[in-house]
This record gives sequence, C-alpha cells and structure tokens, in this order.
Amino acid sequence: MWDYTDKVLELFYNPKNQGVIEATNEPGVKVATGDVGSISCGDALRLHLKVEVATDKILDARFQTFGCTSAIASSSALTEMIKGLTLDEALKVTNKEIADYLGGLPEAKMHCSVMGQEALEAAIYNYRGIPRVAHDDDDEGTLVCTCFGISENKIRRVV
Amino acid sequence: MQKNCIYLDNNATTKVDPEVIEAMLPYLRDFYGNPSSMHTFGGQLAKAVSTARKQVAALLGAEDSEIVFTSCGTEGDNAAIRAALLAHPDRRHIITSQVEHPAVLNVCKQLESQGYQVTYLSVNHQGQIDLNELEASLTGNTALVTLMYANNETGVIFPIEEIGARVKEYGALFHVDAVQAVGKLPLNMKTSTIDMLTMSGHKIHAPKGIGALYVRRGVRFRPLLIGGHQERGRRAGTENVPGIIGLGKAAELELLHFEEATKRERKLRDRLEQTLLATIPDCEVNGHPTQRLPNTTNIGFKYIEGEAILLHLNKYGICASSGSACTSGSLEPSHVLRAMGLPYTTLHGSIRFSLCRYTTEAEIEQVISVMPGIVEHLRSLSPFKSD
Amino acid sequence: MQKNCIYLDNNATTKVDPEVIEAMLPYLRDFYGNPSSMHTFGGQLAKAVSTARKQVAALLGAEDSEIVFTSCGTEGDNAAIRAALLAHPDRRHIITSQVEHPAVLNVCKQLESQGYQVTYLSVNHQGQIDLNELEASLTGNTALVTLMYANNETGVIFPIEEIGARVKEYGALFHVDAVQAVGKLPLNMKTSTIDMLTMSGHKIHAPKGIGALYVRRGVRFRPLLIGGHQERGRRAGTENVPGIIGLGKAAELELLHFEEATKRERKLRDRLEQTLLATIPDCEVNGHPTQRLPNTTNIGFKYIEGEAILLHLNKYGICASSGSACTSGSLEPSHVLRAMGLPYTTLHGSIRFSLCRYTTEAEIEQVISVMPGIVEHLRSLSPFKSD
Ligand SMILES: Cc1ncc(COP(=O)(O)O)c(C=O)c1O
Ligand SMILES: Cc1ncc(COP(=O)(O)O)c(C=O)c1O
Ligand code: FES
Ligand code: FES
Repeated sequence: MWDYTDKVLELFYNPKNQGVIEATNEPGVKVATGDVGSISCGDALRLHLKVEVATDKILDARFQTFGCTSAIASSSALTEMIKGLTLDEALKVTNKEIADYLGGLPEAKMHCSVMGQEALEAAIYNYRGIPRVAHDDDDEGTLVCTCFGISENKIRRVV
Repeated sequence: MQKNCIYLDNNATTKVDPEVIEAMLPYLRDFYGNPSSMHTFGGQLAKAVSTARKQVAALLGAEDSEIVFTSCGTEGDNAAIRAALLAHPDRRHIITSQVEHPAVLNVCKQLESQGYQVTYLSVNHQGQIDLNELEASLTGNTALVTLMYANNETGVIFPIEEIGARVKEYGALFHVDAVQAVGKLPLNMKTSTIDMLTMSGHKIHAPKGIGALYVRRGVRFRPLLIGGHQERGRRAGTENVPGIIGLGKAAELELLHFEEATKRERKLRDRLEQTLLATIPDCEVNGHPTQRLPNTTNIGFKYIEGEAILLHLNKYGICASSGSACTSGSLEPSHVLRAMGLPYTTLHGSIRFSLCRYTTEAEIEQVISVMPGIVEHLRSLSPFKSD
Repeated sequence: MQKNCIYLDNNATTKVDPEVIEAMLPYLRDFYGNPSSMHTFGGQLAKAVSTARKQVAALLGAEDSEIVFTSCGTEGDNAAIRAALLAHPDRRHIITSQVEHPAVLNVCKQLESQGYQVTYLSVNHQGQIDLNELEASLTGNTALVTLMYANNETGVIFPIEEIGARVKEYGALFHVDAVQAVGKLPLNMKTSTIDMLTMSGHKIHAPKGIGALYVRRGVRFRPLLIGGHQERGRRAGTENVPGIIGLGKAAELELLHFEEATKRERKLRDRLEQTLLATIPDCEVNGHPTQRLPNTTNIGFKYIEGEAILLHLNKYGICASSGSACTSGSLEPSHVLRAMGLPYTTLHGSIRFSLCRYTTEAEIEQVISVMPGIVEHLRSLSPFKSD
C-alpha cells in the first residue's frame, strides 16, 4: 500500500477545483487548456485556466484527471497553488513544490506530480500560442512510471 | 489498527479459520519439539505431521506420500519447474501462458536467459488459451508444460485435463499452479493427468508461511531446498509443524464446506456482478462468463483508474484489489488483462472482488450500494468521460 | 501426548517464547491481510513487518534494508550460496568445511556435480579449521567461502573475522551460517567481514517456518525464490506476517536476555559437563574447551551407543540428541565427529546437551543424577567394555 499523507488523502477524497472552465465571452478574460498523458498509459490530466489578459493573472484553475490517488491529489493541489499567480509565477511551480504542498508523495509516485507541472506548462504555452519542445525528462529522474514513459512520446498529442 | 472490514480480497489472502488457529496453538505453545528427534517429545510430532499430510492428500484426492510441504505457493511453483527440468535433462523447451502468476512467469523468464526456449501461450478476450496453439507448440523437446488451474485476477479456468491429455502424448511433465483452484474447484489427482500441483495455505484459510506441492508417485523429483532428509528428501529444513497442522486442518475444513460454500459464493458473486453491471454504465466483466471460479469477479469500469476506486472503497472499509499492479509496487497495468487484449479504456480501471465462505449478503449489498456513487464521482473528475 | 520434559535439545529447536506467541496472535487472528494490498486492512501490515525487520537488524547490528525474511535456515543457506555464485559468474571454486550443516554441505555436493570445484576444509580433533589450509585454498577463482559460525553438534566456534579478512583479500564472497550463533554470541555486522549471514527463527524461540538472511548492502543478490516483488525483490512469496512478527519479537528478546542468559547457560552447562566427566569413567568432551557456544556440550561415552542412551534419558523425560544421525533417518555416525577424527569407541556414543534460557538448575541436577546409572547399565550390556 502506498504511504499517502493525510493531505493527499484529503484532496483525493474531496478534490478542489475539479471540472472544466467553459470558454467565455467575458471581455479581458481568456480560457486555455493543457493536456498531458493519455488514457492508454493510465495517467492523464487536463488543466483549464482562466486568465485575466491585462495582468496575466490566473483567475481560476480547474482540472480533470484520469489517474491514481496521487494524480488526483496533485492536480487538486496544483490548481490551489496557482490561483492568483501570474503565468510567469505559475511557470516556476515545480513538481517538487506540488509534492511538498501534499506533505510528500511516495517515491514511486513522484511522476504523478510531474504530470501536473507539465499540464500547466502546456496550458500556458497554448495560451501564448508557443509550440512546446519536448524536453528530455524530469529532474526527479530515477523512478519514472513506465506508463509515463509511453506518454513521454505521445505527450503533446491531444487525447 | 483496522481490525474489521468487508473483506473481498480473498484471492490475495484469506482469514485464518479460528478452528485452524485452535488446532495450531498446542503446537506453537507446548509441542515445540523437532519431529526428527529421537525423544518422544519431538518424535511424537511426526504422527501429527502425518495426519496433516493425510488431510491435505484427501483434499486433492492424492496419496499421503505424494504431498510435500513447502513454505508458500511461490516455493511450490519454483520447485516444481526446477524439478521437471532436472527430470528431463535432455529437453530444453517449456510451455506456459502469458497470464501465469509471477511465481511461474518470472522463473520461466530466468530460464530463457539460461538457454531454455519458452513458449508463452496467448489468451483470447475471455482469458482462454487455444488448444490448437498448445498442440502446435508441443514437441519432443518439451520438458514441461506449466499452466495455472485458475487465474488469480480473473478467475478464468483452463481446461486442465484436456491440456494434460495432449501433454502426455509428448512425454512432457505437466505442472499445474492450483493456488487459486484448491478449495474452489473439485480436484482428484487419482484420475488426473497432472504430474505436479502447487497449493498455498493462506489462500484456503490456513496461515501464511505454509504450502504444499503434490508430486505424482513415480515422477522423478529433486528438491529445490537442499539439506536434511525432511519430507523424505524432497524439501529440506526443519518442518514448520504448527503451519503443517494448520494446513491439514484447513484442508479438512475446505472439504467439509466445499459444496455449500462454493454454491453460496457463486450466488453472492453473481448478485454482485449482475447488479453492478445493471446499475453502472460502461462497465463489463473481464474473463469468461462461465469458465470461472465461483468466488471471483473482475469488472472493468471505463474512464477511471483502479487505484482511485480502491481508495474510495477503502474509506467504506471495503477491501478489493485492482487489476492494475500499481498495487504491488510496479506501476504497469496487469499483465493478465493486457494479454487478454482489453481496451485501454478499461485496462486501468479494473477491480477484482474475491469472496470466501465468510462473505455475507449484507457485505455484498454494501458494495452494491456504494459502487455506483464512487464510479460516478471519479468519472466526474475524468477528462475522458465527456469525450 | 507428552507435554513436559527436561528439554536439553535446544540446538535442534527451541520452545517458542510465550511473549512471541502473544505478539503473533493478533496477526494470526485479526490482521490476516496481505501487506502488499492497496487497502488499509492489508497495507497496515507493511508497518508491522518493518518494525520486525528493525528488531532483527538490531540483533545482528545490521541495517533494516539488509534483512531478507526467509522460511528457514536451510532456505537462507541455499539462497546465499546460489546468489554468491551468480554474483561471481566467472569464478568456479567454493570453500567450505567438512563439518557444515547439510543445508550447506549438500548444496556444495550438488554444485560439484554441476562442475564447481569445492574445497572441504578439514578440522582437527577439537573441531577447528586450520587458517593455513584456508589460505592455501583461496585463489582468484574462489567465488564463495561458506562456513558456519558455530557448529550445531559440538558448539565449536570458527574464528569468523580472521577467516573473513583472508577471504576479502581474494575478492570472494563470505557467507556465514550463523543459525547456531545468533542469540548465543554477540554479532555486529557493521564491523564484520561477513557478506551474507543465515539465521533461523526456531533456534531462538521464534516459531518454525521463519528465518532471515542478512545481505550486506552492495552485495549483488539474486533471489532463490522467484516471483512477486516481496522483500524488495529478494524473496518472492506472500510474506509470512505472523512468523515475521514472531521473529522480530524473538530477536528483541534475545537481545534483552543476552548477557544474563548466556552467563547462566554457561554456568549450568559447565556444571553439567564437569560433573558428568567427574562421575562417569571413560568419557570426554567432543570439541574445543573454550572456543565453544556457552549452551552446548557434546560428550562421548565410550563403548556404548548413543541411541540407547537417548532412549534411557527419554524414559526420564530428558530430551537430548545424539551425535549419531541415526536420529535423522540416516544410519551413519555424525559427519562432524568423524571429521574430527574421533575414535570409533566414542563416535557412536556421543550425546549433545544443548541448553537455553529456560533451563533450570533442577533440570541439570536431574540429568547429573541419572546419567551415571544409564551409562553403567548400558556398559554392562556391552561386549567392548571388558576388552
Ligand atoms: C548450523 C545449522 N545450519 C542450518 C540449519 C538449518 O536450519 P532450518 O532447520 O531452520 O532449516 C540448522 C538447524 O537445523 C543448523 O543447526
Ligand atoms: C495463481 C497463484 N500462484 C502462485 C501464488 C503465490 O503464492 P504465495 O504468495 O503463497 O507464494 C499466488 C498468490 O499470490 C497465486 O494466486
Ligand atoms: S498516475 Fe499515479 S501511478 Fe500512474
Ligand atoms: S544398530 Fe540400529 S541403526 Fe545402527
């Protein structure tokens, strides 16, 4: 059994910010989404951001996750962490910070938090219309889930 | 610590029957001698061990002398495979299937790296092998066919005697991993084609740390664990007397309860399965509808992930297990479900419920009442459902 | 059945400590889950197993991660020897001794038949090996030196660290069968030259069916039992949780009682030995006077036969064992005593008394009071005495 912290379990059982942000016609506001993973590898995350165009501020963040406990809790944590930040500030959020927010993740489950950080990047790049270069993998290194390994190749493919 | 739960994970391990514990206790407390000793205090245990051997033999329809006590199912599988290869030193080919337990599969993989040729039979969508593929694979070079009686994840049963008849034509040895079949299916070694059969105590309400290997009389057997003369030279190491006594008692109880327990489990399992299929959209049974253990159902819930389902069940005190091996420290989805060619949509969201003779109707109703909500909640989080 | 006796056969097996049984019972009765499970009911056991691992590590002066739970001493010995050979695939030579337990000796014999070269070091009259012979045998081709810490029949202790220092010079692996040493001698793996060390639960007041193998961090280890991921891939098979908990508790108790128990046992053993030597003619201690376990004495009584002595002792409810392996189904006299070059006159009439922390003064006095009569009686039947 994975040794999950109380914080992980709390956000898993009662996730915050789940769901979609519908595209809007509100003036000065734009909605962007970012996807990582795919159903074939067993982990996937779609992140929705609502951004105030003038200030680059994240007004709202929501997620949809197909994945394990850590994936759901990480997504929930990420959306909590980035609300109110500017996009540049949000880009600095690392998967380690997500894990720290959760009080830690089991070593073998660290990749589940990487997913959150990657989805965020994808959403921001989408928002800015920048094509993303696949970067050669995560800093946390040693234990990458094999399903995530597959998703590395397919990672920029929209599910 | 959590003491009570709705335990529907009996293919993983089972509760030790209180009668089994009672039978063992004197051998833990008072009769601690060594059965190989000259003195009465130790030597008297040889008789108790022999009674237990009879009880186990009775469950399998075997003779006492064909039973070798081991420490677990894994040891039995390892020992049987090694022994078969030593019995056929001139043959270098093994046949097994893609859906075996790691205790067989990983031994075969290691043997491949040592120069053996291994055929891994495929299975169809319902988890069944193709007898034609088996026949086409058998040659005069086949030392061993090792297949499971029933699959631990799906409960799917292989047609063991039909397989065995073909194996015998080629003079190969036939080992059957019956860890999940013992106590759940009627077995009779006297009329069987099986040469060696593995069982494990903790799957039939005996304690962990004890198992048995059936070795047909006349089959050349060389031990995996080498040392003293215990078990008539077929398994060295001081006998685990309390464990053996426990296994004997558990075997007796399995035989006693067999008819009534399997009938009850099947009825409860069917009620669980049919109700879940009827009340939850987008789910299906993994495995064969009838060629299946009476206590097992493995259901794939599309668009959601197994571990997440399990943790929600856990909150309700319901113990089940996931087809996905995220459970066991490896993060790959189940090799069994992959071999069955399950679509990705269900591969990651499959849950096994496995019942036992202690399972009650109320427990099943509780699962039936919470599952739809759990699935709905998780699907509401999933990005796929709406696609 | 015979429930009580004067139990002086503790090198064969020991009484399970009541505290050990108490510690185990909840894991037999209530906490029957599988530690690898996702649900709390099973998963919570991983923590209990980890506490037990710490307790065993503490007894050996090892780190938790260096402890692998096994089913018995025999499994540990078999696993260590196989692993060492796999770690040194290019080396084909093994060094052991003539007085090892069959769990080592018979594995070595089998390996000889598979093309390995094995050196069986000889021992002198006092059961000691010659370090010069060891040095002369070591070569760059030596994969493994496997020696026992203390002999089960005589209690003779080998100078393990002096041996280990030499082994290291040749880059060979050093496995020590410490089944008889654990709990009787102070051990500290942190400052040791030992790479792998075997222990067995039922020799230290834990139940039968559980043991442990110490594997030094960094030693390449491949499992003997292959299958699931248990024990971090070093021993497959569902964990014997109650057994592991029992072994942990027993290890804790061994550490707790160590000083006082070994002192007491030595005193009682010396009293027994010296009195028998003083009151019975024509007998002598087999083994080294000081390089010996504190709990063991092996005494050769000339002109009479061990089994006969044991049966007379049995009548008084005294449990001991014979150097002669008539005890274990084979009819040959002890390979240990033969290797020591004992004269035929004592070879067949040797008795081992092995004490434990439960042994009382009254029990020892009882043995002292009956032995002279037994020996005298049997000698009166013997054709040799008068020669
Ligand atoms: C020195 C020694 N090694 C190994 C063993 C084997 O241990 P077990 O009987 O637990 O397999 C024993 C005890 O029988 C022993 O005394
Ligand atoms: C089909 C099958 N074979 C072998 C085993 C291994 O048994 P054990 O865990 O007792 O070693 C198991 C259980 O885990 C099993 O389900
Ligand atoms: S999403 Fe966590 S293990 Fe794959
Ligand atoms: S005289 Fe009986 S065994 Fe040797």
